[in-house]
Amino acid sequence: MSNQTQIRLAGSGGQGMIMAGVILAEAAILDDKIAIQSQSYGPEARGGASKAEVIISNEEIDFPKVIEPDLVLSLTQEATMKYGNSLKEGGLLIIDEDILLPEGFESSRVIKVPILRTAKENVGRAIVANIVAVGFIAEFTQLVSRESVEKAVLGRVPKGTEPMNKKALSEGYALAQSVK
Amino acid sequence: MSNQTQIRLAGSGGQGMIMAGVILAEAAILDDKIAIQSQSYGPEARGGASKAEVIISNEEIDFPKVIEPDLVLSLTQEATMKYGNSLKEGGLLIIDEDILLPEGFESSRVIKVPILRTAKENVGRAIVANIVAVGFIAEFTQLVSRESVEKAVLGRVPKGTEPMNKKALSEGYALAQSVK
Amino acid sequence: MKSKDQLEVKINPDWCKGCGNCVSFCPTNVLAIDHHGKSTMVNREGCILCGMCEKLCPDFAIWIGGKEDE
Amino acid sequence: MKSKDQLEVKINPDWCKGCGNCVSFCPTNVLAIDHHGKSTMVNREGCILCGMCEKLCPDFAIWIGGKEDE
Amino acid sequence: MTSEIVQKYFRIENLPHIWCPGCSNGVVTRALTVAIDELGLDQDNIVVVSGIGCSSRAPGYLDFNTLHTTHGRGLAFATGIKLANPKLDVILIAGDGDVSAIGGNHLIHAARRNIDITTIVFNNNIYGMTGGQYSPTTPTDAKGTTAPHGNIDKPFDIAQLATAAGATYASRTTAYHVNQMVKYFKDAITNKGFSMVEVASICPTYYGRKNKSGSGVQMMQTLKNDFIDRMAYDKLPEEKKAGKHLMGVFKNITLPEYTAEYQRVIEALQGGESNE
Amino acid sequence: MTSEIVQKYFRIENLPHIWCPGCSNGVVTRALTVAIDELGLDQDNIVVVSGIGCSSRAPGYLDFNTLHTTHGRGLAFATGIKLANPKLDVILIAGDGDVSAIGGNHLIHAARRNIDITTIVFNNNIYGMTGGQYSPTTPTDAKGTTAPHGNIDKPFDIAQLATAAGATYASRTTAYHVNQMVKYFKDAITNKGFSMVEVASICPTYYGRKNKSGSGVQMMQTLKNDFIDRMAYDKLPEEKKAGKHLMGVFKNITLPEYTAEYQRVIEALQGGESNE
Amino acid sequence: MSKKTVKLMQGNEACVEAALMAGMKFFAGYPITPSTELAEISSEKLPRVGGKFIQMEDEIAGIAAAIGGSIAGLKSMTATSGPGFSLKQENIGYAAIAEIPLVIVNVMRGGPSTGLPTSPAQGDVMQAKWGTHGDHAIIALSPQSVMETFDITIKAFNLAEKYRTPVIVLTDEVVGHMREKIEIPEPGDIEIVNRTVPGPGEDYLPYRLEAGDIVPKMAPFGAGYRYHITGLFHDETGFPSNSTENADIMLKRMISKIEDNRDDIVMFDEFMMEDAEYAIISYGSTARTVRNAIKTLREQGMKVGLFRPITIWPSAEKEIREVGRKVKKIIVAEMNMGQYVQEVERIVKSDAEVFHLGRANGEVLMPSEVVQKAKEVF
Amino acid sequence: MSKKTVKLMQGNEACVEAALMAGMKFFAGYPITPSTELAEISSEKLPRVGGKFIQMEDEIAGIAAAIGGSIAGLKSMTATSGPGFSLKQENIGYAAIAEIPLVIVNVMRGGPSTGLPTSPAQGDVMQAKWGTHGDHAIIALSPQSVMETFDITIKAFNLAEKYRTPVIVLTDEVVGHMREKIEIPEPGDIEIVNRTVPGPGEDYLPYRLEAGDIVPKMAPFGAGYRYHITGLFHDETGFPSNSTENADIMLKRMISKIEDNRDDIVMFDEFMMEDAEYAIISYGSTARTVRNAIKTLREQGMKVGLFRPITIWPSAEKEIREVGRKVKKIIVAEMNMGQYVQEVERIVKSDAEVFHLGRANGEVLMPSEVVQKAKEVF
Ligand SMILES: Cc1ncc(C[n+]2csc(CCOP(=O)(O)OP(=O)(O)O)c2C)c(N)n1
Ligand SMILES: Cc1ncc(C[n+]2csc(CCOP(=O)(O)OP(=O)(O)O)c2C)c(N)n1
Ligand code: SF4
Ligand code: SF4
Ligand code: SF4
Ligand code: SF4
Ligand code: SF4
Ligand code: SF4
Ligand SMILES: [Mg+2]
Ligand SMILES: [Mg+2]
Repeated sequence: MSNQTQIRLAGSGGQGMIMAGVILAEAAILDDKIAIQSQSYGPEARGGASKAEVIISNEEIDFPKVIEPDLVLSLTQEATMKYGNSLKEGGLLIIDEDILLPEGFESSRVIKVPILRTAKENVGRAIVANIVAVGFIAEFTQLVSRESVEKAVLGRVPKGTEPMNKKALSEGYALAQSVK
Repeated sequence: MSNQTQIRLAGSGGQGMIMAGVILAEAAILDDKIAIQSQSYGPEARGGASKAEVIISNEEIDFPKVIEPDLVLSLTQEATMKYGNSLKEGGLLIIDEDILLPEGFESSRVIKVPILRTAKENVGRAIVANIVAVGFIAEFTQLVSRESVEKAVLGRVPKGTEPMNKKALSEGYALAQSVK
Repeated sequence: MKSKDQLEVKINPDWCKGCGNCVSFCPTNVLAIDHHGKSTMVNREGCILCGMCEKLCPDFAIWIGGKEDE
Repeated sequence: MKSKDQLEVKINPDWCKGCGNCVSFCPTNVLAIDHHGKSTMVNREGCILCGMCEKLCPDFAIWIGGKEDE
Repeated sequence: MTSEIVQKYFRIENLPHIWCPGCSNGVVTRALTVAIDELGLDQDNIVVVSGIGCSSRAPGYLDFNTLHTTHGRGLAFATGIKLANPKLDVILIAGDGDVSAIGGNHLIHAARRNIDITTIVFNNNIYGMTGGQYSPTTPTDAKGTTAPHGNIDKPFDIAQLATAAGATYASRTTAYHVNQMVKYFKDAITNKGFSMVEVASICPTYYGRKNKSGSGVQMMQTLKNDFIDRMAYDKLPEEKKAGKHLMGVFKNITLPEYTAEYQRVIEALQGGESNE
Repeated sequence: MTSEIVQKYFRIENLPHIWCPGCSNGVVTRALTVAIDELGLDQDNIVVVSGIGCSSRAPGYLDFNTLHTTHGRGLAFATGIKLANPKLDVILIAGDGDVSAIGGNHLIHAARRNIDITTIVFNNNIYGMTGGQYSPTTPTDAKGTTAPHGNIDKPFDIAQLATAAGATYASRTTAYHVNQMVKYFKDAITNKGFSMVEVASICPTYYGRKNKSGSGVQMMQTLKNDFIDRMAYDKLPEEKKAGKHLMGVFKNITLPEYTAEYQRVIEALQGGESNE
Repeated sequence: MSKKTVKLMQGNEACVEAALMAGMKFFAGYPITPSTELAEISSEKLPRVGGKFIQMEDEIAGIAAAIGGSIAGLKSMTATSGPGFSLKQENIGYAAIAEIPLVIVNVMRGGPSTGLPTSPAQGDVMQAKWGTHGDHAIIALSPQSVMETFDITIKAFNLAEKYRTPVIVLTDEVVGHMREKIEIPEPGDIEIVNRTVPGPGEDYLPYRLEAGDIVPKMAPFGAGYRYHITGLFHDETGFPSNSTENADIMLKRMISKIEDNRDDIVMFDEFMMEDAEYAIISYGSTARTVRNAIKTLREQGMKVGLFRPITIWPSAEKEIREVGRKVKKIIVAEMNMGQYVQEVERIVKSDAEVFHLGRANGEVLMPSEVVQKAKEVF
Repeated sequence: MSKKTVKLMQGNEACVEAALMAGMKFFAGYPITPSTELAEISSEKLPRVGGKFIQMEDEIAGIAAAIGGSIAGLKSMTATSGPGFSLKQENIGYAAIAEIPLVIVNVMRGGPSTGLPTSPAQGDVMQAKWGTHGDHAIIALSPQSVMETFDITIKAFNLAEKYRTPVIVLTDEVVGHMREKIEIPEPGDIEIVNRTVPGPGEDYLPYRLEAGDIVPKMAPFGAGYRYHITGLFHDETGFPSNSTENADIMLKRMISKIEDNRDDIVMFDEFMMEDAEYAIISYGSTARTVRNAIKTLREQGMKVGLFRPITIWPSAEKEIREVGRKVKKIIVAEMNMGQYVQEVERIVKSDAEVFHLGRANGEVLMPSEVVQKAKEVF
């Protein structure tokens, strides 16, 4: 268990957080690690907050669900309120820059990062915020190799969007380096 | 068990043997006896041979099916071949006059009675053969009172056919007296 | 194919249920129900081999067949 | 019933999902989506209180109501 | 001992059948074999499917690949068979209850898909097998064991329903009109798409008895008298139209057939290789 | 904070609803309350029934007697309610999948009986709730998650199907044509018999995305452009007919209604005493 | 002593007779042998008492309409046999989770599938409990005679209304079709339970359990309480809820309303059990075969008794456990390949050795077979 | 060692992947969460390999068409979740009595009724055995991981064909939707069983068991053997038979072909059972929770082991009985209100005390709950 990293990615229905989770898990597998990815499934996933979860480990993962995440990354206010809690002691909450945390919100470590703005301004499309987030997490946590992440991204994104997504990934890495 | 009389009535689909069974059972109940009536139910009951069974007893009847009938009455050849066997030791087989019993047909006591002809000729309608049969059995076995049989007949036959059925019943009684 | 004069109406009494279709719809009225309740040919000459009886017999008990087939 | 001058278009931003129906089908083009992604009135004088926005809002987030009701 | 056609296409060892005297099921079933014979179809290639009911017992007597399924579901099974092996000639035999009560949904969907299955409805306006309950085609005011006070339901026009749902061939005839029936069966089987022939039939035992319709012969006579071709009907003087029922061909068009369309998809994806 | 009509007929505490941005379900559901309001019906006397689907979530937001049943079975539940207490105004809300796929049989039978239930179909041509599988109304060649290579099925014309089955009122409108929709709802509810209003609707999330139909607004625009009244259509020059869909009233007749007929039976048997 | 009407009646007839006396006002179904008489007689009699009968397009619609009738406030019934019972399963679960009173009669015949349509069987006993998906509690009763069919049907309606739950009457072709004497009590002599409805103007939450009530009060649609019913998990308001805590509470209440009231629900009968060293457990018509056999066995000096569950589900756990402790060996005799025997095995554990006697070939068990089996294993 | 392809895959994806490798050429179904991906992926992939996918009008039609596909000679599958599984019950019995090979996947979700449609559950475990009317035998398998979903699906097809029987794959929302690493073997490395078909010109009786065969040979329709299939009891010829002797023979053969081959069919797994004093029995995704908990319990010095049935039906009677004899106490952990625990109770009798840990509120069991329960009762 100690060997595991539990990650939760939260956002709104259309933001592609599940894809982000899949990419992280796939990168881990490419790195010969063990990974499980799962997501919340519910009618509310349609419009409102949605989450994807990834567990990355060096050994077999028994229990497949995230209980206390080591890291939560959230792109919207609503998702943050819903899924930002229950972090592991000492866990890290990464939220988009505009999100406000209410008083008394339990989280030892919070960092704000301009993920959406980076996607919009530096890549030109808000829709790649999920890939920026992947880059950010990969670099920040060093859980997966950049090579594998790139491979996973290119294998999963729609044909024709590869350059844009590669750019988004780089921006994510850069962003992480900047806050580290 | 010794107290029970098990009766089987056999004929072809449209001959009303079930009605005959119901009438006998009902008469027994009117006489404050215990009675159970059941029938064979199957696609073959449509055209071919059909049977109705009645158990009449002075005490509670546990097992509701006839195992070894004390008496079988059959109106057709086919029904006789199908249901005429398995009589109790010493049981009685009553068949319509035209029916032929093959060699080696097991039955200790057989009597032939012109039930169909009586119905046709003396009452004028072959369809009341079942009521003739009821009268015959009632008189022959003395299991049920004539009063009760009459009441049961009149309660079960279609409106308007009462006189004809009463006549048929009398003919059955007469027939039994004649062979006794 | 057999020629008309090699053909005749045949009846299988084991299968006949006596419904009367053949009798009633025979255009030349050459069939009847016998006292066993089965269809029977009562006027073979009158039969025009029209096949109506065969078509309307629910029990495949009456049909036009070759005279020699038995 | 209220007279026309007592009425105005009202918007509930909590329910508005920013679909754009009201904006696109407003015959006088007086609505817009604001930077929070919600519908907003940009030209109250231009509104002819036709009710199109209300009818086509899937979220019951825009409607014509009495000016005084709050 | 029976006719050549019966010897060829029936399982003689299972005859005589269990149907009641005068029941028209035998007439219609025999007519089907005549149609198949006249079309010269390969007996091994024919699949006859049914649900549950008196009429649905027919496949058991027919010497083809035969499938007796669950009540009402015949067309769904048939759809699987036909799609799995489109080369088979698939024919459904169904009662009015089977195909339009419990099986109504499968009927309209098979019709909608225009899958190449021929559906023959033995419409006796009653549930025969279970003893005479009213069916979706029992006329209003008629009696059934579950309509002892007279039926208040309106009956379906099954052939029209199939048409509205998408059948590309639909016709109606009666158990009396055997020549027409054979022709319709042939047309229906030949049509590449969903075809329905509704055969107005009789159940003397239950429908007849409950409704005082007379003997089987009388009921056949009624079929003969009361049904009239839709074209002829239109020409009839108004006063003669009352009480008449329409027969004839209601639809006969060509539209893309389901399994052929599926084959097209397969071919587009893999250049034609299929599993058959 | 919302309009009076919504405050009166919706369960405000359950709003905002779960439907996606731009989904037309809200538009149609609100129009229904306007129709009810304009008819001045007693809110306590209205029963709204649904099956399962996105559209079928509507009853949960409506302040009537509301029943959310099993997928496809809404009309069968509704039939029980209406027959048990004919004084209730019974309305069914259904998706195209709910009422014409799994529920197709209940649809044609409710129509056949002409039971006084108003069925409103939210026809978005897709299974919304389960994520975009093709439905019996998905156009041929369109895509769905289970028709990734293009749909080979032919679509139902639901309103016509209901008519062929026996509906005494049937019409079609779109989620864009709100005034017409309200009028049709009123006519349908007023009709004493089985009534169906098919509302061409949109599912931007699944149908739209899969078929590149543009945003919700664009899909509403398409409804506005492509649907044309059947009368107007007939007058259109041929070259302009292509791609048009018909709306309008397809059937509006009066026939004996099921529960009224049943009441007649009761009265005949016992001189009118009923249990209500 | 009050007057009773004595009649010769078929089991299926007695069932309808009882249903009418229990207050049935709505029947929706689809014909199937050997249950059809239930529909036929209902269609004849219901309109005479102002009730409603409807033949639906299939069995699914049959139970759905019956649930609808119950929601509209009428006591409702549907009836079927094996294949139809399978089709009704989804909506049985609906009635369970939405807590709709309903009586479902299954006149068992030979299965699986179309099987042996006109022959008796007891092959749907486990299905009655486990046939629908998901967890739920169910009540199922099985009569051995025409008279008991009458009594049990009354009871079924009472339990359905009292516990707001579907109740299954598991009868079989033998009991359904045979004719026997029955004594019909006067209406006033029969205990009839009606559902509790909210008082006028009451602040009504449709799924709130109020003090003193076993189940939430149930308002008929149209009575002025505008509320919501769903087959989704819901909270006290009736509206769907995804809350896991709520789901827990709700499901536990739904199950415990039945499990905790076993003493009220469980009916059974014993014959010659006082001094029994061996027991035969049997139910429905088969129990009569066993009773007959036990008389023979007793004559031959074997101390055998009959334990007859009348309530099949929830099972008479306590009592069956007692039987297991009391005797050395148990035979479970039933017209199937081994169903209720598994429940008995589960309950008696190692306290007694459990054997099965049964078949499912369309023929009832004969007393002689029971005698033989008893001699073999006891 | 042969090459394997490593992928990250969803359970539902792995199921279709395996089905295709097992030779599936026909899929008919109706969408329902959380099984829908099975239909979606099949619709995409089947035509690419010349197979057929069809979305039917409902679940009943889905299984019916799949049976039809199998009769026409193609390996067939249908997939669903709770409500759809209830609807399929009648035709599951049909496939059983007509002996049609078929794989039915049920991705379990919260029930009863519509219940908790997007949440996991293991509430259809008993239904898998008892859901259809009448007696029959069934095979049901339950995987705990994406990899095992793959393996089990292959196995399901093999068993279906080998035993001419419907086989149920009981997976759940957790396993169906999570993505995990899987290693896909080369086609040549997978054992594939095909049905035995009659040789050309053979004197074919469709339901005659021939020497050396486990089940009668099965000819596809259209191959020149014109025979009859029915859901009625039938004899060797395939034609209906009312004979009680025949019914006996037939039903016994249908049941024993599975019961007598338990050793071939039953799969299970053990973890730390060697020295266990206490056992937890768990299956499917819940077994992973238990495994996790057992590590914790072992760390704390408790000698607990896991017995994991992979074949749910027929149950691993022999092995579970052994477990019962070996340990003092058993917890059965499952995502329901107590289902398989009843089977375990039945099997172990008084040999061990059996406890249940479970709920059905939409949330998976947590390792901590298992630990707590173990500490409480062990
Ligand atoms: C699921 C199911 N429901 C009901 C039945 C009982 N049943 C068998 S046949 C039948 C109806 C028969 O009527 P129809 O289809 O018109 O055929 P017919 O007997 O009139 O030819 C019924 C209700 C059944 N076998 N299975
Ligand atoms: C018996 C059953 N089968 C399948 C489902 C899954 N299901 C839920 S809604 C739905 C279809 C929804 O489509 P539609 O009726 O068109 O409604 P929409 O969501 O598009 O409004 C399906 C297949 C179910 N809940 N129950
Ligand atoms: S063939 Fe024609 S004429 Fe001859 S008996 Fe038959 S129906 Fe009569
Ligand atoms: S039609 Fe056939 S069954 Fe009927 S009487 Fe003639 S030969 Fe006999
Ligand atoms: S009422 Fe009419 S004019 Fe005014 S905002 Fe709405 S749509 Fe525009
Ligand atoms: S139509 Fe309604 S939801 Fe859409 S943008 Fe306008 S106010 Fe918002
Ligand atoms: S019951 Fe009716 S349909 Fe069935 S065989 Fe007899 S006559 Fe024919
Ligand atoms: S999925 Fe489609 S139908 Fe469902 S709420 Fe979203 S847009 Fe509407
Ligand atoms: Mg019929
Ligand atoms: Mg839809």
